[in-house]
Amino acid sequence: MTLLLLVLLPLFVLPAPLLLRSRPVLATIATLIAPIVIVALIFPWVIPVFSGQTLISTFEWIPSLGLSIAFRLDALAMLFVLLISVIGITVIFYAYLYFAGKPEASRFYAMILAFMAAMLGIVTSENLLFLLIFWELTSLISFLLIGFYGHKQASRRGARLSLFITGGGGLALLSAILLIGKVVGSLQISDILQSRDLLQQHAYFPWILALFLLGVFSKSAQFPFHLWLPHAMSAPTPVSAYLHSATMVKAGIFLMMRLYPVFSGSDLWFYYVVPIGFITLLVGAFVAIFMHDIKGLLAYSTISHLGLITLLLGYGSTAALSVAVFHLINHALFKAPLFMMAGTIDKATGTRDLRQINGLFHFYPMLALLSFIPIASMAGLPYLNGYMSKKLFIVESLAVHQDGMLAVIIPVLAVLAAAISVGYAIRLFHNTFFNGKPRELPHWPLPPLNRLIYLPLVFFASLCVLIGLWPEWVVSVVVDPVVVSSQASSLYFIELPPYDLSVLDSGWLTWISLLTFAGGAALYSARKVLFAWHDSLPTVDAKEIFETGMLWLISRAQEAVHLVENGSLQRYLIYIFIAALLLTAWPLMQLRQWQGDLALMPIDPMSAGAIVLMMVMAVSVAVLHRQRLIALLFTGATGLLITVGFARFSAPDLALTQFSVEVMAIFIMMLALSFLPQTSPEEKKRYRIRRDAVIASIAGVGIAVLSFAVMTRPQQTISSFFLENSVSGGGGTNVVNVILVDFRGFDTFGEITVLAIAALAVFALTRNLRLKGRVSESVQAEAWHGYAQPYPLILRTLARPLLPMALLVSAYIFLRGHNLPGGGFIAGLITAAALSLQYVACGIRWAQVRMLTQFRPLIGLGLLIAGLTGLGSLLFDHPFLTSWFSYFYLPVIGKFELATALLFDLGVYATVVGATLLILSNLGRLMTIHGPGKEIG
Amino acid sequence: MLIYAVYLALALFSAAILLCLYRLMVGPDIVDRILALDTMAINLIAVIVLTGILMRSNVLFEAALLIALMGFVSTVALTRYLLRGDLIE
Amino acid sequence: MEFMVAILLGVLTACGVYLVLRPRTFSAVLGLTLLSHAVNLFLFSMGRLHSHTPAVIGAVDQHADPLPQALVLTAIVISFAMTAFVVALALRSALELRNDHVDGVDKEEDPI
Amino acid sequence: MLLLEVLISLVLVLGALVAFIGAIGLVRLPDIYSRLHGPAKASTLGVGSILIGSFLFFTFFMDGISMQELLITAFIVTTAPISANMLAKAALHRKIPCAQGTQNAPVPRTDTQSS
Amino acid sequence: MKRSAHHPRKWLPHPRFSLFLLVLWLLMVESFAVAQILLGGLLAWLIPFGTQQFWLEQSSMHHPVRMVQYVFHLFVDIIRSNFMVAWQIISPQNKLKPGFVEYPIQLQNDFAITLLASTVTLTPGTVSAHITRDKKVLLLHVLHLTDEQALVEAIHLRYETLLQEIFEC
Amino acid sequence: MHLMVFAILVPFFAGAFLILANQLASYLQRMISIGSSILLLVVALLLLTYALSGEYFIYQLGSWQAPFGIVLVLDQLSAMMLVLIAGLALVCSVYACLGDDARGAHFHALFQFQIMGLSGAVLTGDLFNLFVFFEILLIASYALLLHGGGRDRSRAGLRYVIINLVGSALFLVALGVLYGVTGTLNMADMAIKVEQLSQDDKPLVHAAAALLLVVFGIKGALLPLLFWLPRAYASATATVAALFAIMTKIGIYSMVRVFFLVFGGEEGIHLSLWQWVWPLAIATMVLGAVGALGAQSLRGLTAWMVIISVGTLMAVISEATIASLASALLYLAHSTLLTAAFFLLSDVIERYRPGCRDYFVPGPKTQDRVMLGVLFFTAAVAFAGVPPLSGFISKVWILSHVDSLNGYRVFWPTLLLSSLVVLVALSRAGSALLWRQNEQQVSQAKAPYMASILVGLLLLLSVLFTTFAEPLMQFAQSTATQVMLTERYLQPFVIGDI
Ligand code: NA
Ligand code: NA
Repeated sequence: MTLLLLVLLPLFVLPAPLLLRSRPVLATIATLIAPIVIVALIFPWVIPVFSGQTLISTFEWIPSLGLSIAFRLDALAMLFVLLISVIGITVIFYAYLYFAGKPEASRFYAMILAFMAAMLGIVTSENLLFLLIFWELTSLISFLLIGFYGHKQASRRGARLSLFITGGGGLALLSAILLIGKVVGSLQISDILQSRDLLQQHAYFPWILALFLLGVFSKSAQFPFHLWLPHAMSAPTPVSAYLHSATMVKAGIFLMMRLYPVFSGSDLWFYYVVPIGFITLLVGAFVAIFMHDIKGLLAYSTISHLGLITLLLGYGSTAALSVAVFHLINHALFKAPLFMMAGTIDKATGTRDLRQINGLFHFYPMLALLSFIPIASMAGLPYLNGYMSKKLFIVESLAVHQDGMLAVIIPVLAVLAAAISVGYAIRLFHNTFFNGKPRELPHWPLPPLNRLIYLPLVFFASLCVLIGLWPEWVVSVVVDPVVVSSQASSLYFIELPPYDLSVLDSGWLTWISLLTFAGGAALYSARKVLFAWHDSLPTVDAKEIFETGMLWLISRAQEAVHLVENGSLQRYLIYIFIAALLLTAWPLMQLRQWQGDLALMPIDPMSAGAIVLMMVMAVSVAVLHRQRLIALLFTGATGLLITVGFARFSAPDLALTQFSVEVMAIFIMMLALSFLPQTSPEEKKRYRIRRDAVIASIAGVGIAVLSFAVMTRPQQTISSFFLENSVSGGGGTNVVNVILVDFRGFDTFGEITVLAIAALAVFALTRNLRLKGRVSESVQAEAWHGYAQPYPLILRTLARPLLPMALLVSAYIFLRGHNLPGGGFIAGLITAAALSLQYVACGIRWAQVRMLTQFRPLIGLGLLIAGLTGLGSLLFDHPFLTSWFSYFYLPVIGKFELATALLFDLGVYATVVGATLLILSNLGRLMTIHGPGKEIG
Repeated sequence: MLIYAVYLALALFSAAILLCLYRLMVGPDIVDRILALDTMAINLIAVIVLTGILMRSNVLFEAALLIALMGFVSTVALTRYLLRGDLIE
Repeated sequence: MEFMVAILLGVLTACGVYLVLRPRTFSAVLGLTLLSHAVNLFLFSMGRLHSHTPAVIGAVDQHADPLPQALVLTAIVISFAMTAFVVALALRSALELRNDHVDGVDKEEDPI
Repeated sequence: MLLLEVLISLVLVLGALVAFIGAIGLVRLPDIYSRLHGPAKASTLGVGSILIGSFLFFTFFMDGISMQELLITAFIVTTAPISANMLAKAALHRKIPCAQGTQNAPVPRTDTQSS
Repeated sequence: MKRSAHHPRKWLPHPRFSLFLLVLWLLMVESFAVAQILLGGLLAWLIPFGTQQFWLEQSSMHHPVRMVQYVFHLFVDIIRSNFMVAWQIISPQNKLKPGFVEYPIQLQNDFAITLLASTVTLTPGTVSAHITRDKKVLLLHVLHLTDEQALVEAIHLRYETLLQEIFEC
Repeated sequence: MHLMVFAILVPFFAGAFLILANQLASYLQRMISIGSSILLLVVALLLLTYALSGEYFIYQLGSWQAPFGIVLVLDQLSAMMLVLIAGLALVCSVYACLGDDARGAHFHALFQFQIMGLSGAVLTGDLFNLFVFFEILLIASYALLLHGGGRDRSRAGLRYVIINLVGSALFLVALGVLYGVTGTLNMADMAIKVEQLSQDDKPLVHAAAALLLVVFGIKGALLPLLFWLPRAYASATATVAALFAIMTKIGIYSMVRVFFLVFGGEEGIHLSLWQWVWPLAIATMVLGAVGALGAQSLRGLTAWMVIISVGTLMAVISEATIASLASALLYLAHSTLLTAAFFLLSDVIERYRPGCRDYFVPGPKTQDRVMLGVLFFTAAVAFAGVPPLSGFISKVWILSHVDSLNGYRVFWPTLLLSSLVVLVALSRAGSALLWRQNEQQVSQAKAPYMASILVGLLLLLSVLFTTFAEPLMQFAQSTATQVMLTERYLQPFVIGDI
């Protein structure tokens, strides 16, 4: 529970600085509470844990994923908790000085607290997936902190670069973790630590290790993923000090140490890790020399040291591991104050350029003095902590048990790296505090420093000295327990090798040490030559490369997408048709019997003639499609013939519906055509015509085959039920109609909804349509002269009595629909046709004002009638749309039937009338001589 | 005899429809085509009625009525369209 | 007869598909109309072909499969609604985009 | 009854013949204005006869009377003049030339056009 | 059109037309059962009532008997001229002398004019092509025009005078 | 169980009433719309509680026995989809009232009908009825897509409409063949009939199934049938686009439903279809990632993210195991909510950056971006699959359930790399939309609080999703089991006793 609290504490405190935005001192103090309380909380456990005790507490969260809220506090975790909280305290304190009361400090505090929680989560997790959550959180918070000054381009780019690299690494780590989980069967670290052999012998091991290292290397800025770290320096300096040198970049190291018992000792481990560590060590150090940016220099130095620690871990020996742990502590202790120094100088001088910053010793002697110790420690000067780690590093490098060239190359490179690091340390110190006078500093004269800055510097400097003087103490109290805890100690007892921890030893090691100093000094003195040489090299800015790379990638991506997604409907349709053809062709190939066993219907000449005619019509439409009106007429004729076909094959209802719908559809298309060009332009690309003709033909063949195959097979259907129950259960003899309003009334219910929506949609579409260019040439005022009259007399006079007659007919067709072909739909269309005839004959406004109702309410009414009729059955606890009918006998009237289906059909009727007229009138409205005018319906 | 008469009539009407079709194809003007279509619809009514006699059922009555009504409405609409370039108003 | 109907379906489909692939909205609308004719007829033919057997109880002794007919009826109405909508949309886009190319961008000729 | 059958047959065949001739007119006649006359025949006597034949058939050979045919006849007779009128108007409006030798032609004649 | 198109609704706007609709209904349903008469009556009242705004200016027929005579004339003429035209169509084309005739209308009533024009169209051989805006001239197309004046007179005597009597205009 | 039909009727009656009373004051229309959405959510949640029993509930419309009448079938999957639809509908209908609804006619009516179509498609147990509901949701979506007008919408709308009309034609053909061969329309009955088919008839049903794959592939945006989507979604009004987030999922739902139920029993058909789907799904993911990388606006990016999610879903589902389906269902819910949140968020950002819309260009200097920043960051974290939000949970679950060899070799890298691409694209988007500012312009736009709260609500769901991941996973697991083991679904239909 304490451990959970440990992680949650910073989050609890998080709102405090945000609320205390206007009170910087209070905000700082509030923020400081978190790390201080953490230290206090953890304090009782320091001694037990460093004495070898391990605390584990687990809460279930998502067992299906193997994800539990599990904490583990052993020496390794304890070391990191201490580093995180103690350095955290100093960094928060430093941030107070850095931000100097600006309100953005509270935003920073909030983020730092979130980060602290995440970091604590990483180091205390017992569950790998749980760990990964915090791992990714640190990446995200780092992203936000690097982009702290988001209005600056450099910040944004640096942030995105870091997110790209650490995010990608996180994904690799995720896959590694999931694979580990698959192999081990658990994601609890305790379980995994005991599965060393299982893992190392598994076929996935190379992949697991590679993915794992990809994850940790990206986080710990190992070559070539180191690129993000220098650009992270655009973050506020406290961030650099905390995240990018002391804590977050060490998360990768931490995880390597955490799983060290599982992975180390394999050859693969050595060959993956050592080269990368070495390259990182050397590249970091080498580049650091040339950095003019003081924070850049420190960043590359950090990279180099991270490489060093990685390298040590790669050696795989217990001794090397303990040196790595030792150096990890040392690096945190000397790098954090250096960043603070850099930040202080930056604030004071207004620049971080070492070429401008010179001779600051005269202005800030105390700062120079306090900075000297960490710098010297970094260079490895005796009696300071850095010296010890450098010496041990060289010892371990010599101790690597490798044959051949490696036995020579590794030590030589180690010495070289040490020399280079001496070089940049000298440069950092000399260039900052000596080397002549400051040049063109943005702030001049230099402001006095806030003395409080010395406080953290003194703290770190004294630690450097103390550890330098008594390294045995640190090794025995901290390092050894960590190493032991990192070795899955429960498995086997580790005999820690004896260290030669004497500071000034005689012999060759001293000489080597001196050699590194000499080399470093030589490098520094030759800096002019080196800089000149370096300047002649092409400048490589990783974030620029990333940015250009990204832009290149983005434009390539756009091109690639445009290749397929180019906005061409024709092409999309071709994809669809080809997909459909390919997918259906494959099963159809396996059709053994094209023709089924059903006896074929004999061909009679009339039907044959009609069918041939229909084909001719359809082909004519395709051939003549550019003559639009003609094509439209042929389409109408095709529809007409289909009507005949339905009638021929015993579907009178279909024939009626098809016919009236066809007429309406042609009517509507005709309306549209009056706006569109009367002909389609000739297509330039002839090959497309051929291509489309081929696709169309194949589609035609497919449909023909499919239909023939099915039509000729004998059929068992559910339809006999409808035929048997139509009269007894549905109360009607027209089975098709009974299906529509009763058996499958729900389909019809949906169908009228579709119609209503379509009408509403047409209304909405045409509502604000502006007719800037009326396309049809014949729509001109002079068209009214001569033979074209708006409302021809004969038409006008005869259309009016036709209306009531047509309504009577539609009433007839409506009422008989249940028993004979007909029904609400057809009746609705007849009514609509009769009413639209009034529109045609007498004008839209004329007819509009004479309508009993508006169209939209009619549609709504129709839908409601249908819906409420269906709902009525619920009153009798029958499902929706259960129909009721009964035959009655009244003395004079005789026998008659009442059926709710008729009421449902009335809803259909009203909807159809309203929808059809709404569509027609609103399309027609566009063409009034005075323009669209007020909406209709 | 009646059956033969019906078949003969059917054949004649079918031939008439074919002739209409010829006019529909040939044109030359759009008015010719509309005329052909209109005539076709009317001949179609006859065909349907004759089929009804053959079937000895008047279930096709609606079809005939509907064709009459809709054929008329569409002819009017089409010509109206030619007169003004639009249908309504 | 089945064979002829199958061929007819093929021809209707082919013409529909061909027209749908034309670059002008009006042709596409015609194509969709033909295609929906084809599809409706196809769906209808899935109840097999029957002569003189309307599904009206009492009128005749044998009855064609009424279910596909009911389905086609629904399909006809729906395709009518869709046609009306797509026509209005074609109109709107032609007026708004100043051309009647299906992509809304006229690649081949001057805008109308 | 036989007489009636003969009558009905005659009526049917006659109507069909008239309609067929009308359709021939649609094909043969020289201009749109003349062609308008053909369908007028089909609409009236042609289909009219068929409908009357059907009326007689259903009324006398099937049970009950069949008035629906009369209804359709009435409808066709009412609407045919409108259609013809509209078609003629459209043709005139479109200035479709009329046949050679048409008297009082309000639109160009093919002979004048060709000269 | 303005809202003034709305006239006060009448309960039985067109009694004779309603009767006509009732008959039509009974013909359609082919039944004279009481139920059908009631239903037809309801519709015959309801439909004109609902659509009365569409046809306010209904001309009234004054001599229905004359109307029967008119229809008879028409029937005879249709049959007669049908054969005439059939012959004209089948006979060689060059004999045809088509032509347009401007027929001066004397009728005043819109409905009567419409009836006249329809009649002319229904009798094969002549088609009403156009009525001028002032309703004074009916443009006819004649398939075989021999004597223009005779035609005008025939139409006038055979139809227009009758219509004048029927509609008293 | 009349409640089932109310999932369809509530939006229906709301829509119908809104048409009837089209002159109603706009605030009343809004109240009706929101009220209906709330009611629907209540209905959906109640239905979910029924479904949690693990039983199938069958509602016989018109009291007609299946397979003759149409039935609605409620199981855990349909209940889950309903809740998702209703939840999204509620958020969207409220969001629309912030102004989107006034940009065209009849927004709320169309919206309600759209919901009706979605609910019906989810509930129906009849294949033709599914077609009808597809048409309802499609026609409503056509209208909604064009809501607000403008050239972009017309262009995208035309493509969307025509493609879907072709899709509907294919659907009917498939339906026809299925009816022609099996003689039935009820999905369960059809499944039984398909099992009993003779070897001669099987290829026909197989072809129909392939056509259905195309149809659902169009709706569900599977490569190469997805090209209508990016521009359509990117051009739609934010509310509409957010609602559309569920539309692709309905295509996938139908695929799952039909393939596992109707073609699931017969080894050949069902497996060969998934075999087609798998590579297409992977290609969809890749294309989605490429598209996301190249996107120029947040909506465009979101549209491509929809495609990535579709590809991911389909790839996982095509593994056709209970475990993979379970993980897919969870991912489906997550991706729907998140893509919807992004569409709404793009609108929030647009309101905040007048003149620059949601394009990745520097906007005017504005006051307070913290709220937007938090929303965007959370949404990005959640969608990209970065811990600890729903994306991470569902991604991890998916990865741990796809354990075929192809899964490791192809799916894992594709999924992880597409996540990385999304992360990069989103960071680019966020940095362009929220960090970069045009220093010359200053906007006085106030942060849109109500809109932000709604987005925040969706994101809160993502958080809750993480918190209650385990019960959700148990639910998904039992849902997948219910879907895949169809014997129990079919049982009542076999006996014919419902
Ligand atoms: Na019922
Ligand atoms: Na009769």
